[in-house]
Amino acid sequence: QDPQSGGTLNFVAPYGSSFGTLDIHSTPATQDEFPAKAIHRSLYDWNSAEGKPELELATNVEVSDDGKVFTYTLRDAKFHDGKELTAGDIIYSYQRIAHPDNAFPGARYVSGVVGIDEFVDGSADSISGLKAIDDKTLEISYKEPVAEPGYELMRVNAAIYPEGAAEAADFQTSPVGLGPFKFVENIPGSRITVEKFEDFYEDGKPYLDKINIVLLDDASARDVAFRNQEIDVSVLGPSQYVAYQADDALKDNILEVAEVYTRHVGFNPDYEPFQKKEVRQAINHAINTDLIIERLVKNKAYRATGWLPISSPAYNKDAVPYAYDVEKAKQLLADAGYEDGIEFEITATQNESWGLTIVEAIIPMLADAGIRVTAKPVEASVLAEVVPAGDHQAFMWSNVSGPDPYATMKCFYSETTRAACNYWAFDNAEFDAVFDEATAEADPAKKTALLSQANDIVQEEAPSWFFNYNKAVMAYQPWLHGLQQNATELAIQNYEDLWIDDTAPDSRK
Amino acid sequence: MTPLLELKGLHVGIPARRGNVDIVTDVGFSILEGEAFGLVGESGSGKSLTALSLIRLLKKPLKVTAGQILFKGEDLRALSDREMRKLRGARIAMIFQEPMTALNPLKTVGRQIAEMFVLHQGKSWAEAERLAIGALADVQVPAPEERVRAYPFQMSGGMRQRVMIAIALACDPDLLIADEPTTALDVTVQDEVLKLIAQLCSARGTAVLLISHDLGVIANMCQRVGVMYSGRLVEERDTYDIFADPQHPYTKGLLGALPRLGSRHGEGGRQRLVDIDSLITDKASLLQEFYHEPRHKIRDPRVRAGGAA
Amino acid sequence: MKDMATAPLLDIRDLHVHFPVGGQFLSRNKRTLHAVAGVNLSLAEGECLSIVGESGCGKSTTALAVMGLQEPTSGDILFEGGSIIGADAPDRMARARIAQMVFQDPYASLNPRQTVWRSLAAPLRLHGTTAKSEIEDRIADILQKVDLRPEHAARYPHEFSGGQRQRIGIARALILNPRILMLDEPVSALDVSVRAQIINLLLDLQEELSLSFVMISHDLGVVEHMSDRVAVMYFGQIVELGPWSAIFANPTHPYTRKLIATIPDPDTVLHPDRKVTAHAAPEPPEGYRFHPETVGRPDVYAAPEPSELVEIEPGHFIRAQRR
Amino acid sequence: MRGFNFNLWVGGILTLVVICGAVFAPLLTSLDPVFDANLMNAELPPGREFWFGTDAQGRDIFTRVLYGAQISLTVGVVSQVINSVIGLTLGISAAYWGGWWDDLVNGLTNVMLAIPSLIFALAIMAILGPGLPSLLIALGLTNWSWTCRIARSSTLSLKGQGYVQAAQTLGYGDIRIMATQLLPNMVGPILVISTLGIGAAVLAEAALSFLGLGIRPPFPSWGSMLTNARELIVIAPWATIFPGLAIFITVLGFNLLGDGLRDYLDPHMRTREQ
Amino acid sequence: MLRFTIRRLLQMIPTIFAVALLIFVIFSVIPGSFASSLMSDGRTNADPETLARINAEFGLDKPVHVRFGEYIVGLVQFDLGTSFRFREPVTEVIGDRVWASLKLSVAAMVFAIVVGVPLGFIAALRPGSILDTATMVGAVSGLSMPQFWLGLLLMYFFALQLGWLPSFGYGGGDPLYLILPAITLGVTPLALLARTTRAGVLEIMNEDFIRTAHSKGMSNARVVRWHLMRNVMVLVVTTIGLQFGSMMGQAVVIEKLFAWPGIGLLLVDSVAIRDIPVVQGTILVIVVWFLVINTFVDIIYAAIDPRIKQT
Ligand SMILES: Nc1ncnc2c1ncn2[C@@H]1O[C@H](COP(=O)(O)OP(=O)(O)OP(=O)(O)O)[C@@H](O)[C@H]1O
Ligand SMILES: Nc1ncnc2c1ncn2[C@@H]1O[C@H](COP(=O)(O)OP(=O)(O)OP(=O)(O)O)[C@@H](O)[C@H]1O
Ligand SMILES: [Mg+2]
Ligand SMILES: [Mg+2]
Repeated sequence: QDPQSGGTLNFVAPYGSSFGTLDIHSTPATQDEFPAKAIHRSLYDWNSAEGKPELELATNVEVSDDGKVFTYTLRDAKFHDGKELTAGDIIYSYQRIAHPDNAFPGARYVSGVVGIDEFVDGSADSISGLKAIDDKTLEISYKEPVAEPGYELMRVNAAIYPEGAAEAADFQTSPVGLGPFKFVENIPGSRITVEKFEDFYEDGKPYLDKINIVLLDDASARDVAFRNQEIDVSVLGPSQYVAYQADDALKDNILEVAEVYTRHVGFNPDYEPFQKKEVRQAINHAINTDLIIERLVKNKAYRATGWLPISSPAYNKDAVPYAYDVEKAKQLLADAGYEDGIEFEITATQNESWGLTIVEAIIPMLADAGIRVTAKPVEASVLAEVVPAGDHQAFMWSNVSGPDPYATMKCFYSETTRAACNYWAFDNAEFDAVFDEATAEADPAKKTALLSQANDIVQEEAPSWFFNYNKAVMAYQPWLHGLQQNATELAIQNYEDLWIDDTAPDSRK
Repeated sequence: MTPLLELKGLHVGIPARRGNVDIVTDVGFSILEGEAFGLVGESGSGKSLTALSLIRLLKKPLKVTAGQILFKGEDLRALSDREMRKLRGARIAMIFQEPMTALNPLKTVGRQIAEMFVLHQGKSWAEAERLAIGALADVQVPAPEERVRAYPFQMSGGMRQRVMIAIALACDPDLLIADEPTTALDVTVQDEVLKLIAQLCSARGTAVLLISHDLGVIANMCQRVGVMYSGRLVEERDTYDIFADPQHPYTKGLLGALPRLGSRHGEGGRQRLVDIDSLITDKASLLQEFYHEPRHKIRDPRVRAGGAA
Repeated sequence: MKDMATAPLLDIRDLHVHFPVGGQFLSRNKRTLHAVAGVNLSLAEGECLSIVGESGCGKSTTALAVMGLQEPTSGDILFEGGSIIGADAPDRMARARIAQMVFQDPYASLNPRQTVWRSLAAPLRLHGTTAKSEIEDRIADILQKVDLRPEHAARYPHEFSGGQRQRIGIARALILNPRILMLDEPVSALDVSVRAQIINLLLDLQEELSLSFVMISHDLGVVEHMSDRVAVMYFGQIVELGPWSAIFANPTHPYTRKLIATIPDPDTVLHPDRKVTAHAAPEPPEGYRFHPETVGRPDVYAAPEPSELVEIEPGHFIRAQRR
Repeated sequence: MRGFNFNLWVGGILTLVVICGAVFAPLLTSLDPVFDANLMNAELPPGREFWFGTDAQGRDIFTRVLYGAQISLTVGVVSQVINSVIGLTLGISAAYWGGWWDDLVNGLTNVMLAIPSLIFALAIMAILGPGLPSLLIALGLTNWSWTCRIARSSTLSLKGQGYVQAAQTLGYGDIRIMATQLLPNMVGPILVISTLGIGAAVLAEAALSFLGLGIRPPFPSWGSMLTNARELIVIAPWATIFPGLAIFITVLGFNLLGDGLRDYLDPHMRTREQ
Repeated sequence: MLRFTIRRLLQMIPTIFAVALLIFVIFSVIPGSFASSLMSDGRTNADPETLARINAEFGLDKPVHVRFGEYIVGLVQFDLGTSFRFREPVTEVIGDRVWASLKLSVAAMVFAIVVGVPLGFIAALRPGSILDTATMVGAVSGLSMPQFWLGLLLMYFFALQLGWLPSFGYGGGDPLYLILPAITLGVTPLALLARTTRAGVLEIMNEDFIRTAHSKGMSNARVVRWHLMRNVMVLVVTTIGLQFGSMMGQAVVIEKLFAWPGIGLLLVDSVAIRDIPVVQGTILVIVVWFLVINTFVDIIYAAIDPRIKQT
């Protein structure tokens, strides 16, 4: 079936009940990406089919031999206000992101560029590593060699604004970008509406005339709304996953993808029992992880072996997860000197996929092995504060583990601080050696192999109970086509590829 | 001469499947036109119930269980509710004890008086409110033109009771029932209000049924007195006779128990008062004994006009 | 009457009690109500002094001030010559043994959650009588004095009639053997028959225990029956004060006369000539006049105009203004 | 004559049933609400073995509802006791002593009334973190204003009563008067409002759970059971129906009991019995 | 009347300041921060430098008393600070949402009044009847249900099973979307109103002045119209005011359930992500709403009840 143009899409933004600012540079919230993805574009974009970043606003990039200088040839593209894209717009956008007055999350994407330090401390007005050779040619120089700048520059927080646009008083209320859709209206707390941008740089796209991005974070309400055909897509939780699979009318329109998140219970080595590897392994053995995934998570997840997820290029397909073996667990505990078992507290949020629901399920299992666990519920914002601070005995979280395996594994490097992302205060000489080697390695394939090896060490050391890699599941109405299997975040779609067919109800035409 | 109101064998009680529980038992008396009849008795003796049963305002579950209530020869118990309503307020009016609560706090007193004219005389509101000024003037409320717009809370107890009187007398009733109209008032105010009632009623020829437990009030106001005790009428006489020569032991006790002004003589020791309870050793026989005391004895009040103040 | 030369048992000197009224946040009509405006009274040992006057004239407030339940605005109250208010006043405990009070409403004056026994025993314990037998004796004794039976002690107030409650109230007031009893309308809430019993009881007790009474009432019949001396109060001030016989036989102040005249008296049926109003109104004393407004309503929010108590015959005072 | 007090009886019986369920939970079920979880039994419908079915964790809902009664009653009763203690202490002392203390308490009461208690509780829960002690504190600190008002107005009216004045003249100390003369005589209205308050606390627990700030799992609280099972409503409706019913019946019981007590204690309201 | 109104309005000020102080203190000791909430979904890794920068940008590194001082200075100029998340003045953020909340509250209250008051009246006129019993049992039941549970049931029934009404959201102002949330929110005040009205009618019926009215010879209907109605209204107006005033606070749960974009939803969200200026502002608005409504009720009260104005 060929794509057809026209129609309205009711897309859903499920991660909160409001959109924050429309200035996407300033917000790292996933929720804010839903409208931003329609309105804005970045230099790179994620290619879901191939699982890697690719050039978006440039037609070509030349990399210097030392891997430090990237020269981009920009494509012909127009902003919503009719302005032509130039290298100046990109430099403007990146300097805005990095500007010391702005506490923008994207600042670190350009923190490796030459001249950034002078810019940040105020001694320079511009970043010297960003150069416009001409209107359509941009040169970015890095301080160190960079394998793939796309992993960071594809982020929508690094979107390209027309030069000076953000200084306009009404930018907040009517943002301008390069994206396939123009901003139309924002009903705070309810929805944002965007409409087709006729001058979008890809021919024939976008297909849709209009998208309503509606806010709906309550799963039950979303369920009703989806069944009621009020929305065209819905992100499903485990129980709905089962219900939808069991429902003949719904089961054919479910999209699944292995996302790059690892769900786990991290152990804090400051808590004495966790200093023993045997204890950590014992916990991995004491939990019937497969059963939880099957019965509680309803198979809406993939069993985790080590840290790196299935969709990671460095994933070890042959790795075997810790087996469920209570006796072995008891044995390991005894070996570590804890014949009478241990007790500890897991700090977790209410989240049903990586929070208290799971903790509740492992409590009786661990009890069988003599491990007494209590749950300490916290709010998400508190979890994100206590974990980097190390104020816990153990924590349950879902952490990004891709798509870039190098950035991911770096978190286990002993020099990475806890406050950055080494939440386990992981410090293993063997690991460090392998990782140093990977850092120095220029050949991508070998680098990947080394990272895979490092991942195996992490698995063996068991700084966490490795639970699962998320399987993101989205239900969509039968008339919707063109959804992509985005492993970085399934709900974030390139709207320009979506289209609806004639079977759509009248309200979508 | 037919009496204005005649009660015969009135029983008030709570109807029950197995026999009624009577609270007021076999009460009978009559009131002549223009006469003031007093009802005394201790608290709970059934004075109020007797009065309320006359105008059918008893609250559930109380009911008149037997007897006749003849008003101008017509039995009120046989009237329909609608007919009774016409009579109520217009022909038989009532004033209650608590002037603080008997008036609607949210309406001007003028309005509350005017209601009577609208209800019973079919007047328009505008006209009725004008008449209300006159009614207020009749009860000697100063500056009635302004006072009609006042709310009850803006008036003293005595003023409010005057307003109640104005309401009661608005339609020139034949009978005014006043149930302890002054117990809540100060002595000096009580005196004024009582004088007002006496004066207005005698001017209009309205008969009064005055309920009180204050013998002094009854003595000053009424030509005849009925004494109630435990739901029964134990003595009913001319006022003078009852004070000069009480017959029933209860009445005697009542008079003896009262510390009366001017009853103390000399500097010497203070006498003890009569203790009724010690007189009444056997309540049942007390009631029995005087049960057949001649009642319904009607005398023309004008015959001994000098007897009362 | 007792010898007045020695210091009186109780001496109220120039008592003022003012209440702020309308004192709401940001409201402008804040005023001061002069509830008691300069009262002087003294009470002799074994005497019954009555205060009469219409509602709101400050009778209860005066009594409350004596009892220490109401802070006086100014003035002094002396017991046997020593001040019982202000800085060097005796504490609550000592004060409790000086004067006790019987309240008007027998229904509100007993704690419905306490048995009679507790109501009577608690003050005894508080004042140091701890022996159980002694407490029992005292309670039995006092109940008998007020004509109640010892077994009544186990009951709760709601199991008693109004008259019986008033007896309990009196028993409680007497349990600490106070010197003075304040009676705030002790019988006005009671039925005629019961009223007589309580009056008799009070008279008996006074003789038996040689108590001193301050009685507040607006029932002139009761006042005449019980008092040695009578004070007539009118809007915060005493307008006439004298032996009962003088007040009732020779009321001089216009307000007193009015008060007596308006009492509905059954005897007027029998003796219409005995009305006070039958006598000619007496003249004010030489050089004085009565306040022209004394029979209307003075402004209670202003301090009263200066006037003084003039002795017109021994022990008989009336309030008048100097001409 | 006193007729059948429908509210009091029905409320009393419902409350009694809930209390019995809580107290005798270990006798009524042999299972453990936390540790007897078997994921193989997850989401079984009600049947002979599991009367109310099982939840997503494979735990017996009947057992959890019974043990949940312990938690709900604890939440309701303890938080209400805290409320009553605060409200009574402040209300009685403010009215008794008056002056600046009264003004202060009044101001505080107004502030507490103006901030919706759910929002206040939400804030306290956010500070203390979810869990039973926090919940008790949050609900105990936020609902005393009505009790305080009632205590204050009762004290104001009782203060003028003869027996309170008598106690003062007999030499009783202030605290003793408050404790022996004032407090026992406002038991009626306080009991009524406390009974209603218990019901309200149970509801508030559910609302806070819904907002993500409830009790610490895995202990069964009805609110968290309801919230967690909400998404199962299509595939396992029993997991929501029974805890929901339990809340409903408990709160209904306390509300009826409160109404019944009010009717019983306040003769003015005894109109139903005509 | 004007003086009365102004005085009542001025009386609100100390309460507002006390509330401002209280919530400021509470939310300055709350764990978690806006910066930490940004990384709470684990999608980005912690970045201490950015966190520090964010905290500095919002002035969170200053001592509490300084911040409170600044807050109060802003408050008297009707400036509630700047939202962390929206990067807009809080007044604007709230302004965007407050209409939705108002709409919901008014609709719920209208529903509660239109149904509750007549029900209570009818029930009271025949006490003990089946209708009375049913109304009262219904009312207690309405008060005994978790609101979100009721909302969920309604949602499933009317939106999913019957398909009559949309299940969630604002619908850009389409009144159809208002029905379910308004009914859910209105149940509690409805039940309370029915009960108060009934109790009020029964209470007033026992008043002496009603007996006076009967003694004047009025029919029952007249007594109700001339003497009962207005006096009952005095009682009912208080309940209406209290309920209406606290409605914005109550609406939190309902707005969350129905994704109704009011300030209740904004509040819950903002607490979760620690957008403290918005939290403070929202609570303040809810409190001011409560105070204003109650002041307004007092004024109405004074208009109906002549006794009030005088004091
Ligand atoms: N609704 C009722 N049900 C049962 N008994 C009642 C009811 N109303 C009044 N009574 C009783 O009827 C008796 C007579 O009451 P009534 O009001 O007539 O007395 P009263 O003589 O007017 O007394 P008071 O002087 O106190 O007004 C009292 O004992 C009272 O308890
Ligand atoms: N606590 C108070 N606050 C304000 N005003 C008061 C207070 N107590 C008494 N008053 C006022 O003081 C005046 C005197 O009151 P008091 O109770 O002494 O009168 P009373 O002579 O005992 O009257 P009654 O015969 O009615 O008992 C009255 O106008 C009363 O309203
Ligand atoms: Mg009576
Ligand atoms: Mg008094």
